Amino acid sequence: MKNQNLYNYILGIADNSLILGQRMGELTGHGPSLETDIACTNISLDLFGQVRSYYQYAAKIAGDKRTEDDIAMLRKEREYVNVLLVEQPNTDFAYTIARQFLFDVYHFMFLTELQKSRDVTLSAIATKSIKEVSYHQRFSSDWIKRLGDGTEKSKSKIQNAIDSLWTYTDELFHQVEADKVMVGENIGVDVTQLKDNYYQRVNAILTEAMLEVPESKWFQKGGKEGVHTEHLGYLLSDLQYMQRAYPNMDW
Amino acid sequence: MKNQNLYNYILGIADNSLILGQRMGELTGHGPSLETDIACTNISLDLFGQVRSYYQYAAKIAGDKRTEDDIAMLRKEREYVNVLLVEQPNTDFAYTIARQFLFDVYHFMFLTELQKSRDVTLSAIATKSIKEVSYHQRFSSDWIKRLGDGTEKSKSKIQNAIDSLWTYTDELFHQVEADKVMVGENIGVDVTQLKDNYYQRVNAILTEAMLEVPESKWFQKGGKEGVHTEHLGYLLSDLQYMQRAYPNMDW
Amino acid sequence: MSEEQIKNLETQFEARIARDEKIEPKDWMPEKYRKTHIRQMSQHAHSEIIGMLPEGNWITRAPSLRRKVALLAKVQDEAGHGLYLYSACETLGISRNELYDQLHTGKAKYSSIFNYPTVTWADMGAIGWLVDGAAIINQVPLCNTSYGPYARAMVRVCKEESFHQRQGYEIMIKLANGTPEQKEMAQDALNRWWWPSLMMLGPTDDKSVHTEQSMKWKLKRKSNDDLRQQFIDQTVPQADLIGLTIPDPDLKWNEETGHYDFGEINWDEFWQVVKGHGPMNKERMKARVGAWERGEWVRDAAVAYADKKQNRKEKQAV
Amino acid sequence: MSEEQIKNLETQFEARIARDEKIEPKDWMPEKYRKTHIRQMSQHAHSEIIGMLPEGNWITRAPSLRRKVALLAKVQDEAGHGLYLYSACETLGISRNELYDQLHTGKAKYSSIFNYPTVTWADMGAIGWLVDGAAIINQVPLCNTSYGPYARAMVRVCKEESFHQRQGYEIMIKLANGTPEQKEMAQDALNRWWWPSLMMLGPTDDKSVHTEQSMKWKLKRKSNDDLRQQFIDQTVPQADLIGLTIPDPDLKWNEETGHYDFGEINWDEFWQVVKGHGPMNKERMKARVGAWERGEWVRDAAVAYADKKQNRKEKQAV
Repeated sequence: MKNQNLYNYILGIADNSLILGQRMGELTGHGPSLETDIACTNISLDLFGQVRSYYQYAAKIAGDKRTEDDIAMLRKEREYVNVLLVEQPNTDFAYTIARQFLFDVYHFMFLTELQKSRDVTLSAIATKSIKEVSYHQRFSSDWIKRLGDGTEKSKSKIQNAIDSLWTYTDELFHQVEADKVMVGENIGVDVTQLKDNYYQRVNAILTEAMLEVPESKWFQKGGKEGVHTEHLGYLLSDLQYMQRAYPNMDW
Repeated sequence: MKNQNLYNYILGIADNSLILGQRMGELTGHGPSLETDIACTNISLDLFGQVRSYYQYAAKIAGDKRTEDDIAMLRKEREYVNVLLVEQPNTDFAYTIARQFLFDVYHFMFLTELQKSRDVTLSAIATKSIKEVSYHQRFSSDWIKRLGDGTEKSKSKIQNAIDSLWTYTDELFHQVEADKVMVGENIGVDVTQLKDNYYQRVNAILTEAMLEVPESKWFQKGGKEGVHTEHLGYLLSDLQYMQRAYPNMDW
Repeated sequence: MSEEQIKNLETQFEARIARDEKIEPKDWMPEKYRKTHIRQMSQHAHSEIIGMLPEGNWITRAPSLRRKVALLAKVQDEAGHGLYLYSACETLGISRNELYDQLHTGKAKYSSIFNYPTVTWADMGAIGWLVDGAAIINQVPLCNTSYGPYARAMVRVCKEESFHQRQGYEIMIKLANGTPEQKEMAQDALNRWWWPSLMMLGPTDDKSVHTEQSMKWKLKRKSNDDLRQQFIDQTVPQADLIGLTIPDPDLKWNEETGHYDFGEINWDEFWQVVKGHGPMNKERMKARVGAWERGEWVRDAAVAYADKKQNRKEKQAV
Repeated sequence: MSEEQIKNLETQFEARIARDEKIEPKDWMPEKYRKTHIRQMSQHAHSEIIGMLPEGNWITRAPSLRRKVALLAKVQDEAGHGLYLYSACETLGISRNELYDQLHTGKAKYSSIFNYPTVTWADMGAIGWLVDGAAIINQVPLCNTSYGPYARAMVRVCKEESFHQRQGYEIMIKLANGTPEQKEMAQDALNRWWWPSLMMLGPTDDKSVHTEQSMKWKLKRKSNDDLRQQFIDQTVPQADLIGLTIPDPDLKWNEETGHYDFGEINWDEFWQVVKGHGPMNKERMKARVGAWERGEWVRDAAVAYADKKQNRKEKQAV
């Protein structure tokens, strides 16, 4: 492939949306209220829409026969490079919201910068996506506040979810080789520069929501190198089932 | 295939053990006590052992290149002919025990008859398996009694599980075409003859366990024709994952 | 009010409906009109909500990204339909929680078709093509029904349903023109969904209750048997076109009547499913009630938060 | 007892151990001996129990029936080992529930290696080959340890572990001789499990506590560094034999010492995982505690049933 770094860089962005979209899609029909059900389905829909744009572009760059679906559904687990955060399960609505919130704040900052990419396709996808992600961020932040400043029970549940998922936040700001090369070419976003703002913004909302900001300084990583938690394998069995069981067919 | 009916007949027996074995295997490491954990793993192990004997025989009858693993892991959902009972999920330990009990009583009666099969391989598998299944039956019956005659909570949970799964018992005694042909050839067991004894035995143990015998006369069916509940698909995604993702390899 | 006054109001009311005027929430209406509408509209709303489950079952396993996006959008539309219909229902003075309660306790019904399992991807095609197809035939006349909020909700619902129906048929076309395995999958789905879809149009006319009154109120404009015939006449050529076979050996074109004759429907199965003994009745209610119960603390938190916010505003205002 | 009497008993006790006599549960023993044994044996038991989880993760997805059966049998053996070891521990006057409580509250440790995720099937091979391999090197000397019940449990455990180790290596052979994808999977697993396996043999001798006392009691017969060297010397040729590469650029045969030299171990990572910050520490405890809590009503029922049965017997006896 002529531009393997760009290809890898796109997957690094898109895999996050793919896996988070899949997690949100699991909830359809099972939400705590009709309104949240619609919102979660909508987030899933937006994310998969973005995923298609990214993978279509990646397929074009690859320049061989591979399609968006091949990229989405026919890689091995070790080839998915999403951050560990997005693959964490829907333990309960608090985990779903905490995961979404911790990702949305990053996602919004990331897309804001990606709009300035020298790569016009990526810049265009970012511009289109940021409107959606701005809504996601509002939705998840509002729920952080509702749960944090709601009842004793909801406060304890959302605090617990934030504490558990906190360990996966640092990885958002790690760089793999392709990231560094793309930053050098003014195509990629230098995520290391987003970190301070990210924690400021997250901490501000948690504080407004009457929640404690976790103090732990121990973080997990591995997703960006394809070493995932044990949750991802099961998600992929479902995601890939049809493409694996019925190879080379049109749908 | 020369003997399609015998092949289908074997699958009709073995698929039950395959799917129930898979369900019991999910629990390994997650049981309510070390002793029950070992017992459930052991049941899974026994069932998969039986499955191998049956599918190896089926592969021989098919007489083409297919292997036991192809039969176990490379069929489509609509081609699995296990009864609906065995695919029901491990909702909690009460469901696990109730499912096992309702199957074990049948399984023991079935193998008792299968020992008399004119087909020496099936008869031999039955003779080997019945010792194991006799232990399964003792284990699940004992737990029915412990839970039924234990605490208020356990009684209510096991009653609820029995009530929910009862609807899947009648299908054990349905016959598909291959069953009828094999009965006619003195190879297969006439399951319709087992029904009265089955309910007598089940009812006796439920009564001894201080439980109510469900009165519902509405039963579900479809598994033997390959029309399953929505649970089976997810079980198959995991069961088949490796064979689908890495086709035609030795392990 | 005297009996005479009521009689008078009723006469005016029926006259308005006859003149095709819309009845609005604040208008006077007979109690029976209100109750019948609550029953029908809520049943419709519940069907949208329960209907999310069989299709939701394939979201994580959709075979391509394009299909996954379309399926998500479709199920989201159904949730949206539920939302309009519940709102329309609330205009008649019943709360959403009361409606949910009726659903969760089994007091209210929903369309029985959703008590069948979705066992292959092709079921997403069959549901769109057949189930939404039958639903549209039931629903299009309701765009002109007498109760304003219901009629307006139905205009929107029908527009989207018709899109879903085309999308479902398109899935079937793709499968029917695909590999032998895909074609088999499509035929199998048609085999399993055909008869339940015919049953969706309701019991035969001689077994149907409420019909006359419903006709007058424009809650119903054709009989069940007429609707069923319309569905069959419309669907059979669509199956022919893509080379799929309707699983009815008695099905044949009748030159004389200008309609298809068709085989006997297994009404025992229909009533069994209606009574709660279908393959998935228990599972559907378990999923629904489970989601509702697991969501209680979330809804409580939202209420508590809104109350606190309101209190703070009031304090600031003082 | 006077201090002198105790001193006397201690001297006799140490002499018995020196003579290679076994200490049995009813024998007198120093409190420290008892405590040290409870700590080590329970840690070993807990490791067997937690060790079921990473391998249990692949039971539903094993690639062939033969491998599935072998994996089930292996994990079942581990549960069995846990059972003997807890029983051996109980002979020292501590109950199983107390031991579980220590595990579930994080007071007791278990082998850190189980805090890494099993991400591919090849990890089943790597765990058997490397993790069980390292465990055997730790455990074989314990077959001659001074405490009778522990020594006897270890005889049985070691026999089975050695079978598991061969089974694991056999999985790796198959993969290494398989398709390029399979070989890559095997190499990747070796890359991920190699260093954690070296860490399993414990901190370097200068950082290790309790060693001298443990040597005397035959709870330990070689130093951690010696055991580690033995493991490396044994494993490197096995990797060579199947064409896999140990992920250590500094690894080379040293003619002079007759051993392999190897690169520096990342002890920061080791201590991080020991302190609970490994990739899976939280997940493992969540799974364990979750199973225990979900199982409470089951255990309660078993106790209640046994009590009722006992009461009935007593009543009949009266």
